[in-house]
Amino acid sequence: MAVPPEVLLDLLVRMVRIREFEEAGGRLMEQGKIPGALHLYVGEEAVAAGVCASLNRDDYLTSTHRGHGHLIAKGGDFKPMYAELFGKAAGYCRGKGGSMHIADLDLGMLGANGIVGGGPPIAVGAAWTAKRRGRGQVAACFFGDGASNQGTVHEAMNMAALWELPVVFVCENNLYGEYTRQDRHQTVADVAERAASYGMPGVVVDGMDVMAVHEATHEAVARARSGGGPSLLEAKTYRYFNHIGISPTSSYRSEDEVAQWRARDPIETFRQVLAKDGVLSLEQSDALRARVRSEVEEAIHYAEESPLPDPDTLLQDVYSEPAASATGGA
Amino acid sequence: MAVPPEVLLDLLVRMVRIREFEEAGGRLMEQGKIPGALHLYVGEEAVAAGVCASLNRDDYLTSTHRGHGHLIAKGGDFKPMYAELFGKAAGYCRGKGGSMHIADLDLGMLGANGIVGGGPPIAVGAAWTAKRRGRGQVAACFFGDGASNQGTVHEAMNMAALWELPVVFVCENNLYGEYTRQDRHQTVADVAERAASYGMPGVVVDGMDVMAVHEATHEAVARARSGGGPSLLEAKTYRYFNHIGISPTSSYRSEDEVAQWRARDPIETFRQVLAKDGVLSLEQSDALRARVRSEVEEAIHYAEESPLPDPDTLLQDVYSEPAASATGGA
Amino acid sequence: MTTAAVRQANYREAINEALRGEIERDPDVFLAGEDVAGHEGSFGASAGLLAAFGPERVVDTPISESGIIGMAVGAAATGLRPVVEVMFIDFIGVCMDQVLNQLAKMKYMFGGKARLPVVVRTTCGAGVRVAAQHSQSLEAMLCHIPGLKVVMPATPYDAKGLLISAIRDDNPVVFIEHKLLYRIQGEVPEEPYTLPLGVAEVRRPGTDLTIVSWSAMVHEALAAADELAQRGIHAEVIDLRTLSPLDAHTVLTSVHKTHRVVVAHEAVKFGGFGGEVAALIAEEAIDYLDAPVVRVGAPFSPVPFSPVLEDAWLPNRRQIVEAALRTMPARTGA
Amino acid sequence: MTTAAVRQANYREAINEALRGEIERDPDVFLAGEDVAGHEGSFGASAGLLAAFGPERVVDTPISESGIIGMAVGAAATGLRPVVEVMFIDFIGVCMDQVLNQLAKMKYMFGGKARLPVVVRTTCGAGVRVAAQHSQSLEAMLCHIPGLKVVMPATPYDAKGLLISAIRDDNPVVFIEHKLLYRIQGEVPEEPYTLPLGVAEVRRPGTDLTIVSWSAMVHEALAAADELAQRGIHAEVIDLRTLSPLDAHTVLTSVHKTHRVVVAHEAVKFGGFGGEVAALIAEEAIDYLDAPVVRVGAPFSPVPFSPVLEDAWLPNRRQIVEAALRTMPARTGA
Ligand SMILES: Cc1ncc(C[n+]2csc(CCOP(=O)(O)OP(=O)(O)O)c2C)c(N)n1
Ligand SMILES: Cc1ncc(C[n+]2csc(CCOP(=O)(O)OP(=O)(O)O)c2C)c(N)n1
Ligand SMILES: [Mg+2]
Ligand SMILES: [Mg+2]
Repeated sequence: MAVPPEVLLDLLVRMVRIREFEEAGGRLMEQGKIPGALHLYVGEEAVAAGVCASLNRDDYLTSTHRGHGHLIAKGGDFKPMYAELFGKAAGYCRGKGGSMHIADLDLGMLGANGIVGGGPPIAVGAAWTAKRRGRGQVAACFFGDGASNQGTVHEAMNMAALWELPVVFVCENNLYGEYTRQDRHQTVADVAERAASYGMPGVVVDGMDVMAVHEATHEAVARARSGGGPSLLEAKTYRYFNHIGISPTSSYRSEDEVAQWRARDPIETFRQVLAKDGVLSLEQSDALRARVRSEVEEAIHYAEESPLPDPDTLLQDVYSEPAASATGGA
Repeated sequence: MAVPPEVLLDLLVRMVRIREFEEAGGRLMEQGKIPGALHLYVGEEAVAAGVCASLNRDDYLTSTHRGHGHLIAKGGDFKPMYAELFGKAAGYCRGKGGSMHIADLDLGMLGANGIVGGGPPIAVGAAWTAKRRGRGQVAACFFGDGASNQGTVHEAMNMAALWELPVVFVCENNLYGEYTRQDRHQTVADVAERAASYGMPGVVVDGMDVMAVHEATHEAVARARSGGGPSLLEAKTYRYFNHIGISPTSSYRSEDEVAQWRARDPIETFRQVLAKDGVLSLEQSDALRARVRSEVEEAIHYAEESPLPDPDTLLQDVYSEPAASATGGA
Repeated sequence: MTTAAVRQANYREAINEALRGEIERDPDVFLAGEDVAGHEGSFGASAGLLAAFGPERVVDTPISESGIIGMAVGAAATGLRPVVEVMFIDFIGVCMDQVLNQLAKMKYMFGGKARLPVVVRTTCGAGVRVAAQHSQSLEAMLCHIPGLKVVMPATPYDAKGLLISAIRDDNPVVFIEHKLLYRIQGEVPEEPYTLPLGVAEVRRPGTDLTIVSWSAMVHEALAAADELAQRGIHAEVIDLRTLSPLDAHTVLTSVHKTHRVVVAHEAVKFGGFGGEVAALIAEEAIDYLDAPVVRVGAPFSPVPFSPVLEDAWLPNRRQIVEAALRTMPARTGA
Repeated sequence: MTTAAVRQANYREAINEALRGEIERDPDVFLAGEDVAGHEGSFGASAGLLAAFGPERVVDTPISESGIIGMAVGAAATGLRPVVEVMFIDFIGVCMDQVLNQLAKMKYMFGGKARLPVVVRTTCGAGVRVAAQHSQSLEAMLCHIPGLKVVMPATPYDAKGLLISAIRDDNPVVFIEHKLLYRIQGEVPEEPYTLPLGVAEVRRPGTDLTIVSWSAMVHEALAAADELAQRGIHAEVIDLRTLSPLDAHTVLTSVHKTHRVVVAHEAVKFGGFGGEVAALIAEEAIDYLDAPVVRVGAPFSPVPFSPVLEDAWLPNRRQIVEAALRTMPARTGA
């Protein structure tokens, strides 16, 4: 696949945007400025970026508890994202969802999800709509290695395969479900093997290599768009930080293991490739990063300054109706 | 496998017992004498018989809504079975369970189950106990082709494989889930293919051939007993009657299809083999059938005559305690 | 309701007409569930729909209830109006997460930026000898979930009008049909009509006592009211029709008039929705009460199989009459 | 409770001691759940247990809640005594069928011929900014299920004694720990002890008003009682501790004395378990009531993320005080 330079650049931008957003968000959480818990995507950027680069604005995406990266890669705007994380009225969800429920339906991003395995059945529904409309839309469905043992994932894959729905299932295999290593939660090494259970293609891809993810997705998306049905893509990847927040690691995995994966950092690797190939010099990618960083700072400033939700909005948005009828049936 | 004649006979007896029990039960249901709905096992006898012949009394079994055959094959007694179907106090469940919840824990039969996919996670638990005890017990887990799309089946197989539990998963693929043909509920032709998702052996076997089922189970059970972990056995079989009751069939499948499967009747085929091999003459198997039939009649008579439960037992058995505390917490 | 062509139809037919009319009217509406298409539904409610609308609009699914509800959530969030079936409400546990955490909460979690016009049709109720896992009335669990509406029609007329409203509503509605009601007959206009969700119906006016009920139990309440009338006690019978949102106004207005209340439902009494109704009255109308608020509901056990036990389990008109008498002066004085 | 070595411990430690003691005492007891072993539980409640008892007794599972509960059902029916964990009660929907239709009903469906000594430990509650799917209080759903017991301890002392009892009980018990309580301190004897399930505790005696509460809300009720005392109103605070079976006797005895009741819980008010308590009183003690039975509970919405909204959502002592004042003569006359 000969990839035009603007696409290569675009992949790098998506990854850098995720990295900078997440690291700053993580720090704010540890400082107690962002309330609650953030599941950060740092280390896994190549997956969201590589997948979403093949998606159009009107394609759909279901996400996980680790959802910021997916939203950013799908085109999410830093300002309403941080505002949401801060619990502000200007947030994507008016402060009601927070990190675990961040969503932008205008981008087809059907929400981060606090329920492991919650998203895949929803992706089936979105793909059903896409198929009915016949405009070639697809739905990308992200889930983790841990989630792959949840019954809903099985049900969703079976339904998508049965109806030849345009779903690209993307298993982000970061080797752990919380603190449990993959070999202690399942016997197969490759989740992609499970695709055979539904007669759909299953592919393993290096999730630290954004081009590899992009290529594999490109194929899967093309097949889905043209009525060829779903596929399962498994990206081998790694989260740098702990399950929650930015503290580096803990007893469940070795410093060594982390270091080995970090040595294959998807952003660093890719920017070296781009420099070598003359697409973007290292100085240029440094500048890009600096630009993104200031965009992050600006967005954080915006979010910090923006007003809290009015407590009177508490009972709005429960129902699609005047708020009066949203008070417990009475 | 050289099978001793008493084992061959035993297989035939199990099948004939199921057939006679079910046909008589179905008639009683259509006559309105047995209340509610019976899901009959007629046509599928070779599966339960072939599987249970490898089980010991202290092995476990989880079943489905179509559970009579499993209980009979595991050694169930006609009298408390019919009594249960009639809703009598002498029933296995004191009349509280009926067909869909018939159980005999003394035989390790952990209940028919009204929830499609309800049984497999329970089999995992029984096998956990078995493994902990270390006495070589196994758990057989029956489920249908339709059930194979339920998330619980996936979860149970993954857990059993992970912990190398002694479970023999038996998919009774009778081609339909209720009125929906297999190719309209899943894309794979062989449910056994799904075993690979859990790194366990998956075998397809002719479910109309009791010896084939028996042999395959024998192997799977031996492996499970010796610590080799679970396997998935798929038996291709067919139910002769409708989803419920004994009315022959309806629009969702052709008379022709039924006739083709009936032509391979597991009992008739097997008794011909036994006759040919000089194990049991046709007259002898006729006599066997007559004996079973009169046992059925006697059991029905017993059940019809036996008393209804005392309505005062209504609130017993909710809790393992004096009935007084079983009245809604108060 | 003044309608031109009022003719008789049963509850099943009423449901069927509502489905047919809405699938026809709105190309975004589709029906999905286990054996709803080829087999036309376990209770025949989708008879003829596959033939009329084809497999894109009337969809047989695998036995994957979580997948089915999730499919509805995803399809609704992207613009369609799914009507999905969970064959028996007893199976709601298989897909409760998708109902509780996805369907009901998505709109709120997204700050209002989603529309979830989903109807989950399901059946409830005992009395047909199918035992503990096919006979429950679990509406109380669903009423406790913000974001859902819960509808339980008692008559063919209501079934049609409320189902059409539910399908046109932009919110998730759980629509619960009692299996013993499918064959009851009643007046059902042929043309489509809507009935407002959240509005109870006074089925029988009375002055001495209010009986609040819903679904099949409404008919027991009416029978009890007949019996009470023979003793000179005039009971008002309220059919809630929609449990969430609850029409507190109609209930309280009646209590203000009668000063006595029986709440009757088929579900297990302990923790049942009758508690909510009784608590509402104890909170809002206690000064009007001349007697305890008596609840009639099933005892605290699973539904037994044996007919003799199931009949003993099932709440009925006799218990409603007894409850009513408990609220009457002669008794309350005791 | 007169015990020799009463020392301070927190709620988490109390849970941990109960688990440790029971796993040690009874070889049939084992603990299973997501990250309960290597990671020692999301809230640290199983600290040290894997090291002490090994992976056969303290078991990390895949993320398969239906599988986990089913495993408990099967293991219990065959003779073991599983204690399994569902990390947040919000996830109960993922495995509700195994709870509702298998665990709770197996004994009854089998005519009594099964013993299901299972404890399902889980956590509830809002206030830690984790939004709609990690903050719920769903006890009402579980209390409506015959066959289960439901326990919600409010103090470290109760947590230990009730958990030991739950593990030794031959019935399925859902044991719900409030996440805000893990750090509260209290007297906890080092040696094992049991507390009876189904017995409420009068946390503070009073004469003017009864406040019925449970779990974390008990502490709000006690704070409210302090405030009320400053106004000369002496509230009795009842901690139900076990919701099912409900200790109706203790509640009614108190109401007979005080004639006024507030029921306070953190769960959404509509359809919540407070309805059951209020209905009980409206049915059994109405003649003793001098005021409406007032319920305090969360409003009818999912739990919002933003702290300012979540704090507005959470029921608190102020609302309990206001509710109490609503029951007082000056107000009821209005
Ligand atoms: C139904 C459910 N069970 C458990 C959890 C708690 N939980 C949150 S994230 C997580 C691990 C998920 O692992 P994986 O799917 O591999 O995703 P990762 O965190 O590695 O991205 C768990 C167990 C949950 N949120 N939902
Ligand atoms: C959770 C659940 N969903 C749906 C049903 C209704 N139902 C009962 S049997 C059945 C078909 C099961 O098909 P299969 O597993 O192939 O078993 P078979 O009847 O063919 O033996 C269905 C859908 C149920 N009992 N439980
Ligand atoms: Mg992972
Ligand atoms: Mg089948």
